[in-house]
Amino acid sequence: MIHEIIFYGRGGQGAVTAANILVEAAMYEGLNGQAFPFFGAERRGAPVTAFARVSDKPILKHGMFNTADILVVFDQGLVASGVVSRVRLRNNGVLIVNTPERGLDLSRVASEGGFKAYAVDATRIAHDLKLVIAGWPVVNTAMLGALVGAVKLVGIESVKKAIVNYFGEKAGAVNAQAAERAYAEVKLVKEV
Amino acid sequence: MSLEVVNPVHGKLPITKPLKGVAGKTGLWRTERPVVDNGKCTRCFTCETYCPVNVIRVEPETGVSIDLDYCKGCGVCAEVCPVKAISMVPETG
Amino acid sequence: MSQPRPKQPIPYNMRDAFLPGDAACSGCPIPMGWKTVHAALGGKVIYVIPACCSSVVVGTSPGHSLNATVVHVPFAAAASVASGIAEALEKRGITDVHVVAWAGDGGTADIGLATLSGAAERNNNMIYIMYDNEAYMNTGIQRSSSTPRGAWTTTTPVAGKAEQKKDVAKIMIAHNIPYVATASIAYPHDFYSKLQRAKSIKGFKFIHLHAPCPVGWRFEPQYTVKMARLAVETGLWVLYEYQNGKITLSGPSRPYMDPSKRKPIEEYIKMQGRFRNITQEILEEIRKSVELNWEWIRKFM
Amino acid sequence: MGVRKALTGNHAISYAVKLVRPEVIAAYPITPQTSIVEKLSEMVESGELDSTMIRVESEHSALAACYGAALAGARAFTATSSQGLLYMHEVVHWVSRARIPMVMAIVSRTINTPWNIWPDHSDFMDQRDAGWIMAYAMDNQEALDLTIQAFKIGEDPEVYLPVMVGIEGFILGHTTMPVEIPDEELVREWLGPRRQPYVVDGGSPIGVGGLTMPEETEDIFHGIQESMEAAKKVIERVDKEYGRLFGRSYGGLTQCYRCEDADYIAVAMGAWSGDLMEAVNTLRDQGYRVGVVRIRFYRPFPHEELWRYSGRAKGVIVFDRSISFGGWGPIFTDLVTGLAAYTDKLPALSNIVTGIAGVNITSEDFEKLVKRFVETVEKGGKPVFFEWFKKR
Repeated sequence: MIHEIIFYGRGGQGAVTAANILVEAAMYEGLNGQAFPFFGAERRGAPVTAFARVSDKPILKHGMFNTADILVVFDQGLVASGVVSRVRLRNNGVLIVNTPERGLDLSRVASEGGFKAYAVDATRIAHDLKLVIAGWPVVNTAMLGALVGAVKLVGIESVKKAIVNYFGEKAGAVNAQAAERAYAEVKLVKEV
Repeated sequence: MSLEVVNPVHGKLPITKPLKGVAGKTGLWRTERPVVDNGKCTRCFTCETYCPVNVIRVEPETGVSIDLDYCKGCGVCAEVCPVKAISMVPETG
Repeated sequence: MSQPRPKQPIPYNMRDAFLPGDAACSGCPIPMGWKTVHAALGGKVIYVIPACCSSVVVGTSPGHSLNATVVHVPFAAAASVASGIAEALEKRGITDVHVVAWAGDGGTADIGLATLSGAAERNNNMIYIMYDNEAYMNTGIQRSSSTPRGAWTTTTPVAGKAEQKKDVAKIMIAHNIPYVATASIAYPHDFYSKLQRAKSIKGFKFIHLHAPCPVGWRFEPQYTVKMARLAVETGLWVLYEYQNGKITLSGPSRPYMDPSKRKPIEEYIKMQGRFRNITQEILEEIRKSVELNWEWIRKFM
Repeated sequence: MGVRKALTGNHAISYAVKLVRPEVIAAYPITPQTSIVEKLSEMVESGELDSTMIRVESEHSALAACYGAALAGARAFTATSSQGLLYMHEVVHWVSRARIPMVMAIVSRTINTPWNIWPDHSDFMDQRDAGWIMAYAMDNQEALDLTIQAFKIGEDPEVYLPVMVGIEGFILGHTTMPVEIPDEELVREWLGPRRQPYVVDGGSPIGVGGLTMPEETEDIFHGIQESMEAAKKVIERVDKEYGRLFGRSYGGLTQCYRCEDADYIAVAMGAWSGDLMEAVNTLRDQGYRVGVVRIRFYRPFPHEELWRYSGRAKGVIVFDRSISFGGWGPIFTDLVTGLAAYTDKLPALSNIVTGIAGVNITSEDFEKLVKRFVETVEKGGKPVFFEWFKKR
């Protein structure tokens, strides 16, 4: 079973890193994976996408995609403003949004059919854990935790291990904690 | 690290070895030949030092000898000789 | 301050520099330079030669006239290929071989300048010798940036070159490399001692060798040495060494610090057919640039 | 046994270089190659990799420095893309004609102008006639494996040619995948000592590349052609040896994917061959007997393999990610020429040039194009011979 995932964030929020860590975690579980940035130049603050594929079979596809099984949005503003409608969710897809709200406005989400919407307050988790760099809350690791909380692609332990491998012992521990909290806190808020 | 120089199985290589007369018997290019007066010669080595064809040998006993097979007859030796012991004469042959 | 010079004649081993019968034009200064290089560095030299007269002078396959290793490289690549060779030798623990980039003025001052600059900035271990015959002689006497003002070439065929000669030694001094020198084929002992000094230093060494070309400069082949000497005696070409922020004037040029000791530049200019159409105005400009050059040198002494 | 790491295609190549440990690396930054040389610089500066890094001032000098190092008996590596590759093109020819093995990675990106950093095969194909062995990977694992094998292939006395290994920028270059990194000692043991036909180290005075008369020069160049032919066997042998030692074998000059019993053959090179294979899987499910032959080595060109797989096919469709302006796609041109050497009854042929300048081609696109081709032939129609397929 192949899962195609799009991470939607702003430049500097670490969407590409999240995709890479997911592949690393998939690798620990003997799965195949692919992670890539949008092919082009990115600028800090501008909306960015990162892509991942996870599968139990060899992945032959390499092309970019704009229809995903899972859409992970780092910033609810991107949902409300309709920026995320540049990509579409497949039928029975999953949307995971970083937001303190439970009542999400999903009118501007593009989808091929029904989908489930999950929410997690990754910004609060980041603030609680003092995961703030240059004034920006670091939400990517929390969103990874939320992703595997909502869809059991890989186990949270693998995600935590991959995070520590990426960030090193010290920064890795805090980020792993963020992932673990989001994993526990992510909630299904709406079925469309 | 170790290195093995092994001949290729196919094809020739663009390599050369030091060789005398790569441009042929360059003495044939000459229109004038140097003639040495070894009585005048002081064995100062100036002509040998400058000879652009590397055909002049100065020996303390015998003086200057020139390999005319390859001397191109440029006349530098005659020009630089401080005692004018070398003169250039037209090739007649 | 002057430095002590070796007084002995150039060693006999210069006889082994190359084998007679090469493809140089009559009176060519290039092989004269090789004899001195061989005398100073011995036979364990790897010459890296880009497109220039020397690529033809060494002769045609299956042989080459130089009694050393010769690597022919693309026009703009002498310093970079030499860098690669030098680094590989270092890695292989070979320390008794000298890498000499031997390039003309075109391959150095024009197409190869960026490459030269790169290798100098990296301080790669080589002696770079620019033999300067002041034009693209191999392709038939076209203007280079090292051609002097007023000189006829086939690409400055009517009025002569309007611009002045590029001073590559100065450019190399600006690179803060460990050793820069100028030399002349008329002064092999001076050139020899400079090579001796260069080989004792690790890093990038640059020697700018003045090498009059009878064919391109339009003079009789017997005057190659005379012409090179006149360039020094008129003060047009100054022999010096640059090390650690200081210029040391070399013996043959020392008298000409005093302008009154210099021969008139006309003596040099008038002997060469390439300057036959030179105007009084350009002659004055050349005179002025000679003065400026000496002034510049004095500042670093 | 090796370790697995999640690596981008560029870093997979850097790791391959680390295993080989060439004495000299020289490179100049260019998008999308840069992260190869950045990673190697990091490895060298941290002491992880005992190579000398020459930080050159241009690509021309990058390859020239590698040429010098390789002449002097060192294993040498460089990497570049697009404009950089074009800038060094003169030296590309120089190295192969000197018969000096070395390895260069090409992280493909199209050619300016206009500015465009996205991948197609134009830069790689531009080196077609330069006398290098030209390999192209489909994924990051293969990029690593090919880079290691490239040293072995090029240094074989049957071959003695430099080898370039291509991957698409971004599609592989910046895409992270799990990659198995083989054991360093085993790799170096397998590679053995550096081998080359002559060496420039001052040991004995030789000349390299001096003026040579026409007939002799022709002999030297003809030797390259003979070695290209011999390289076909060497490439296969190296692939098998590698498979035995490291557990991965790809099939030599080409990879055949569901093509043994196929009536129709689709041909492609590079990462998108995988998307094409996906499309073929879907078409097989729909009853179309289609297979893929993936070009792994563009030079020497696998004429014979392509004949073997497509000689009995009803149709062959070739996807080229570059164009010889005024002609057709280069893979197609080579393939048809090769088929003509074996038969005067050619199968139905079609050349699709697409994915130019980084245009994203998906397995759905391939599915549509291959299906259209097959259906046209099945209905007795004449398929389009050449089409530049644009997505809008």
